[in-house]
Amino acid sequence: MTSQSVRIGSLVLKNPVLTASGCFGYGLEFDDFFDVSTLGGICTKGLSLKPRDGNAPHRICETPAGMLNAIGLANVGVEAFCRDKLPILRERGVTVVANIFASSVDDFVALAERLDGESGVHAIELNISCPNVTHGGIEFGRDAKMAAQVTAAVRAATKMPVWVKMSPEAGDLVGVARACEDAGADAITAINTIRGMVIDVANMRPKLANATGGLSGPALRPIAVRMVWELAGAIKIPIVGIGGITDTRDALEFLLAGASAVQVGTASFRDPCSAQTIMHGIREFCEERGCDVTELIGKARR
Amino acid sequence: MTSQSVRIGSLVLKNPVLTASGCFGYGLEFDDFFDVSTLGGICTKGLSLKPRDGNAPHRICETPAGMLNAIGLANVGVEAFCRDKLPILRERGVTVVANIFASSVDDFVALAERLDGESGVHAIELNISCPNVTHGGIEFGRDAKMAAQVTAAVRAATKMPVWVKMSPEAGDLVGVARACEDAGADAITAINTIRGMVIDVANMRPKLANATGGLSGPALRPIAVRMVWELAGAIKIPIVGIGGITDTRDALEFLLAGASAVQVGTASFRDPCSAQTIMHGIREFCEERGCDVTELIGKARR
Amino acid sequence: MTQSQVQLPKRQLLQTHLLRRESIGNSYHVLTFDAPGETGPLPGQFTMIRSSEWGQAPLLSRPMSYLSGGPTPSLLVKVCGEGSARLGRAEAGEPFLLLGPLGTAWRAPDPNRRQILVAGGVGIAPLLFLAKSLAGTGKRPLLLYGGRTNRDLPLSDDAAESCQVEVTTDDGSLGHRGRVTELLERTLNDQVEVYTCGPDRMMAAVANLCFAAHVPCEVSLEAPMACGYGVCLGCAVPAALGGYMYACVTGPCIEAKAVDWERTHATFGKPAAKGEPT
Amino acid sequence: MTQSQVQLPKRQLLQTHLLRRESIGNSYHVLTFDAPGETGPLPGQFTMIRSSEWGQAPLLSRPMSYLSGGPTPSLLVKVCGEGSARLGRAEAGEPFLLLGPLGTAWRAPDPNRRQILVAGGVGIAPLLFLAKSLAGTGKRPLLLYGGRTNRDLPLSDDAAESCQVEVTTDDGSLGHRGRVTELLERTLNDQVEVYTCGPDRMMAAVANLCFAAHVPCEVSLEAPMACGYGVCLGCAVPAALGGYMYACVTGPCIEAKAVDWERTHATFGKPAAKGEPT
Ligand SMILES: Cc1cc2nc3c(=O)[nH]c(=O)nc-3n(C[C@H](O)[C@H](O)[C@H](O)COP(=O)(O)OP(=O)(O)OC[C@H]3O[C@@H](n4cnc5c(N)ncnc54)[C@H](O)[C@@H]3O)c2cc1C
Ligand SMILES: Cc1cc2nc3c(=O)[nH]c(=O)nc-3n(C[C@H](O)[C@H](O)[C@H](O)COP(=O)(O)OP(=O)(O)OC[C@H]3O[C@@H](n4cnc5c(N)ncnc54)[C@H](O)[C@@H]3O)c2cc1C
Ligand SMILES: Cc1cc2nc3c(=O)[nH]c(=O)nc-3n(C[C@H](O)[C@H](O)[C@H](O)COP(=O)(O)O)c2cc1C
Ligand SMILES: Cc1cc2nc3c(=O)[nH]c(=O)nc-3n(C[C@H](O)[C@H](O)[C@H](O)COP(=O)(O)O)c2cc1C
Ligand code: FES
Ligand code: FES
Repeated sequence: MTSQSVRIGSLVLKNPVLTASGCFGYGLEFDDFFDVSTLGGICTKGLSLKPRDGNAPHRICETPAGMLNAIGLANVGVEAFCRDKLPILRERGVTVVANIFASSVDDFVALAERLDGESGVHAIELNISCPNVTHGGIEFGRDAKMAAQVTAAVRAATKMPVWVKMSPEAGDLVGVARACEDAGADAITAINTIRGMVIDVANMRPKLANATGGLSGPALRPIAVRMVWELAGAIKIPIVGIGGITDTRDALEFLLAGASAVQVGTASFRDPCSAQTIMHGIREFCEERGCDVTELIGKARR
Repeated sequence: MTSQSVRIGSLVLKNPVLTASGCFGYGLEFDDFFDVSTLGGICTKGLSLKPRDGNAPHRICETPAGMLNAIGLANVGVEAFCRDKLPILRERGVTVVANIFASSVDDFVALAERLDGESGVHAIELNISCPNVTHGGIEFGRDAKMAAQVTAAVRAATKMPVWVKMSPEAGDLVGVARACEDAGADAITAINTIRGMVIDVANMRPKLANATGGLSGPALRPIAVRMVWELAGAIKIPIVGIGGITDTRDALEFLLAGASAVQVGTASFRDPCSAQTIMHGIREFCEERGCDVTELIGKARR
Repeated sequence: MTQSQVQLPKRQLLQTHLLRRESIGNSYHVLTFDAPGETGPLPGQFTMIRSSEWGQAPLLSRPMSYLSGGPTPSLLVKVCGEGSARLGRAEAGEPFLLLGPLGTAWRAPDPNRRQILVAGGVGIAPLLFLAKSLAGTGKRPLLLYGGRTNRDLPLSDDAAESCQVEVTTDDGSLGHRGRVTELLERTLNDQVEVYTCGPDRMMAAVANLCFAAHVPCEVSLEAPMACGYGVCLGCAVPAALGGYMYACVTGPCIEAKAVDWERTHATFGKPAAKGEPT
Repeated sequence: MTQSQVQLPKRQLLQTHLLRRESIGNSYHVLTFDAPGETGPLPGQFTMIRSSEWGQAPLLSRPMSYLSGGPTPSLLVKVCGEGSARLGRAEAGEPFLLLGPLGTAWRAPDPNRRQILVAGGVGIAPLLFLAKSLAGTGKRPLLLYGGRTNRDLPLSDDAAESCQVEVTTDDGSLGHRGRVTELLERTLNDQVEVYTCGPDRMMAAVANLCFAAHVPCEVSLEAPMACGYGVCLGCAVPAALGGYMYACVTGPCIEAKAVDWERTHATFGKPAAKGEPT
């Protein structure tokens, strides 16, 4: 018997596989497919204080082995989430990481305080790296000082574990992560998307109404693995790896590079059961080797 | 008849298609395939003062729609280039952009001075963005001040046009490019590779001996197009676009985004004639529309 | 009867293989799959389809309306890009993944009205499925079918079995020369209802005629889709009530009135935003 | 005769299609292509192959030694990853791009010696090509052919036509149980010369035996390749004289002495560098 549970700060996950924010809705769209409570956890679509409509279409387009999205953080808002979605998730025993987004430190704090009272939320993930909004996205995540400020403020506002999601566009990724660690973050999620653009050559305009969108999917994976590898050599708090994971082998790359858990994003689009399949795959890999999953973490570094 | 010639500072190119540094050798390996003097130009493998052996193998590995390389700037050195390669290129009438690399400002200057006397070199491209060497690579390209310092020093040392090749890992790409523009650069080449990593899950080690390598190929293209788009909105000197171009449509994306010329890199590996095919393709596109190629530059922005 | 009252079949990711592919001209193909014991799709629903052999590029599945359901469901594919080109050269036996049935079905036809189906090109697929399901009820809808040329009217012969067919082409190479809306205008009255699928601008024009004539009109939305089941929020379509609805879950089949056609044109048709990312 | 004296055929990117694919067991396939009027490859040369249908992933062509040349050249493919798996399911008619012939050919055999060919698994391909070209000269080389099991010895029957074949397997399921080098040791004398292709460690062991016995030894290098024609500098192999040589242009066929086998193991065999990028 191998143990699959991993510890992210004070939070113990059943297994190291979560689903990524923005790629799994609110976890309630999967009833036809599988029982999401078996996963290590789910990250909600990014929640804001008020509901948001999101950007004008076209919002997505495909790229070689990847896709761009400029959803613009469309979401039901934290109130509707707590009222309509969370009770069902709680009842089902789903491990929920609330991904939150705001354009000011005060609003981040308000979101954290709002969620702090809610049982059923197991951790808060700060999206300080969204490339698709005018204010409060990527600028927090690019700058070590601002990232630390948001982290410290949220840290003070909640008893829950706080994960901070890195922007790969930070010039000094390690510096930003260290600043967040020092400011009290419990874990670092790496990475969010990198901004890209596709131009429709026939009509000579960008394909997305927003012009640019965040690149996700396998195209991004080597960059994400490298960043996790760098972070694992620089910080002590756990890393949650993410970026282009589509199968068990991909997920293992992140664990071996030093991530304590992984998130599956874009892959869920083409196969809603991706995360579950990967969860089983990692267990089998461990069983074949007679090891616990924690023994894999960072093993490529040793 | 459409005109295909484009102007990059004081240099007029026959057409907007060049081959990228490190992906076309010294331009002498293509005799079996096509006449490289028909191209807008070729960028040499990065030249250093002394010959370099490069990194230990494995140096390359494939990724989804891309590849990593950690060649480590293996090259014959500037002397052997001038002695053995350049005379042949000159005789054939090839437009040569000498890509140079050094680990100090002084060495960059020495390289520029060495090449300044050589007829047959039409421009110098400063590689201040190589991710695969310990000193003098990416650190110049990440920092606006250092980038400007190198540019100004080389500018003062040569009469030739100076192109500066951007690192996509610069946190403030536009800042770096502006600094280079102010320091006298004639053009900005964008972009070099982004560092990535692949882990061999079976033996639990990075696939490359150098651990990380630069990501190139179509996977990178949306990021490169976005960066060219951003630069085109921020600087006045011409931009040479590069990153994941495999066919005519891809090249047109860069021109429409604001590049005055493009470079074809990784695509040459699987088809040595890629650049030539793209050159013909762009001409046809212009002929169908009855326009000169210069009319396409930045058209998606207007 | 509103959409929410229809019990939709359970969605699943079906691992199957191609039974056969029939080409129609150069650009159209009917693909038939093996799906024994599956809950069949309803007319108007779609599937997200990928070949297991595609690897990582093309990355995403492609949305395709069902042309027929049952144990051997079929799709009508128009070749227009990388994914559809691969579908158009797939051979029998190739392994495929079909996520479906997805989205809303066509609103159940009103037994007291005659159904007018307005199709543009490959938009014929979900309408033909609807027509065939009507055949059992003894109904024979009118199909107004438009294309650019006579080569853009796949399955028009097939359609004649279940529908009264009238065809238009832009170049007059088959049927009436002109727009499908010109035919529609003459047939609208309070005894009919309209179902339409085709290019956005065609559907908008159809919807406008129906609004003016107070005729119920149902459209099938099209938008780029990454997931097809409501989680990526990529397939936004401007809603008449403000904000956006999602073509894959609120649609694809929906009352024309629910769509904000002006904003749809504004966003889909107009040159995209310029300048820096917003 | 040194390599530089051999006039190598002109390289080109051949657009062709698969004529047929024959499976050998589960993991090996012989692929035959149509190449009328081509300058044929010499034994030991290789091609960079891709299907035109691969799109952007797999991105690069795969290096494969020619198993035979002429107007219908063939390759022996072992399925081990994404690219070779696609080759292993390609159907006749599929369009392919073959860049070749690339690299150095085997050194011309010495008429005064007997040729011993030492093959490991799929390494048989360039050796069998060599053996067949020898057949015309009335020579019948000795082939020592090793594999893990009897399923890892493709074309061993075929080889018997042009060679005297002795087989070894790690598990004894066919021929001698043990290593191919055990057979080789007994046959080395000053009347023979050795050509070898297989896993690096096998070739190194073969080379060592030959050095000790002062027998000429020619190896076929393997390295990951992006271009195959000398411009990417990806295929570096440590050279005996220091620095690196490039498997695609200095090789693949080269004197064993030119290779620094110690550094080859040090870099290829050892766990990759740790810590931060250097
Ligand atoms: C609900 C629905 C039903 C559809 N039914 C059919 C059908 O029955 N038959 C048919 O031939 N086509 C149908 N389409 C359109 C079909 O999905 C696109 O033609 C197809 O995705 C194009 O893919 P491609 O790889 O060939 O083109 P590419 O341009 O290479 O595709 C690139 C990306 O853009 C997306 N895309 C491109 N065009 C469209 C489009 N028009 N609509 C949505 N996404 C697009 C693709 O899915 C892909 O992610 C339907 C679309 C929707 C939304
Ligand atoms: C000169 C030469 C001749 C060869 N001849 C043959 C032959 O006749 N028959 C045969 O079956 N194989 C041969 N190989 C090995 C063959 O190239 C690899 O098995 C093949 O590239 C694997 O590709 P893949 O996509 O299946 O594997 P993947 O692991 O998915 O490939 C990923 C990447 O790694 C590269 N790669 C993986 N394994 C190797 C390897 N062993 N050598 C070089 N590159 C590798 C691939 O080219 C690709 O770029 C030869 C290699 C070389 C260098
Ligand atoms: C359609 C879409 C929407 C996303 N929305 C969010 C979001 O709301 N909050 C967030 O932190 N990340 C969001 N992301 C980023 C993902 O969580 C993830 O970091 C990124 O997609 C890389 O992982 P992947 O390649 O596995 O998708 C979104 C990604 C996609 C593709
Ligand atoms: C194998 C390899 C070697 C390279 N060597 C150099 C180099 O010496 N100097 C340089 O400026 N860029 C070098 N590059 C970067 C390319 O010139 C180019 O910027 C990058 O590959 C992106 O373009 P592509 O996707 O078209 O390949 C190299 C790239 C590759 C793949
Ligand atoms: S396609 Fe993903 S929400 Fe509609
Ligand atoms: S494979 Fe490119 S130099 Fe050898």
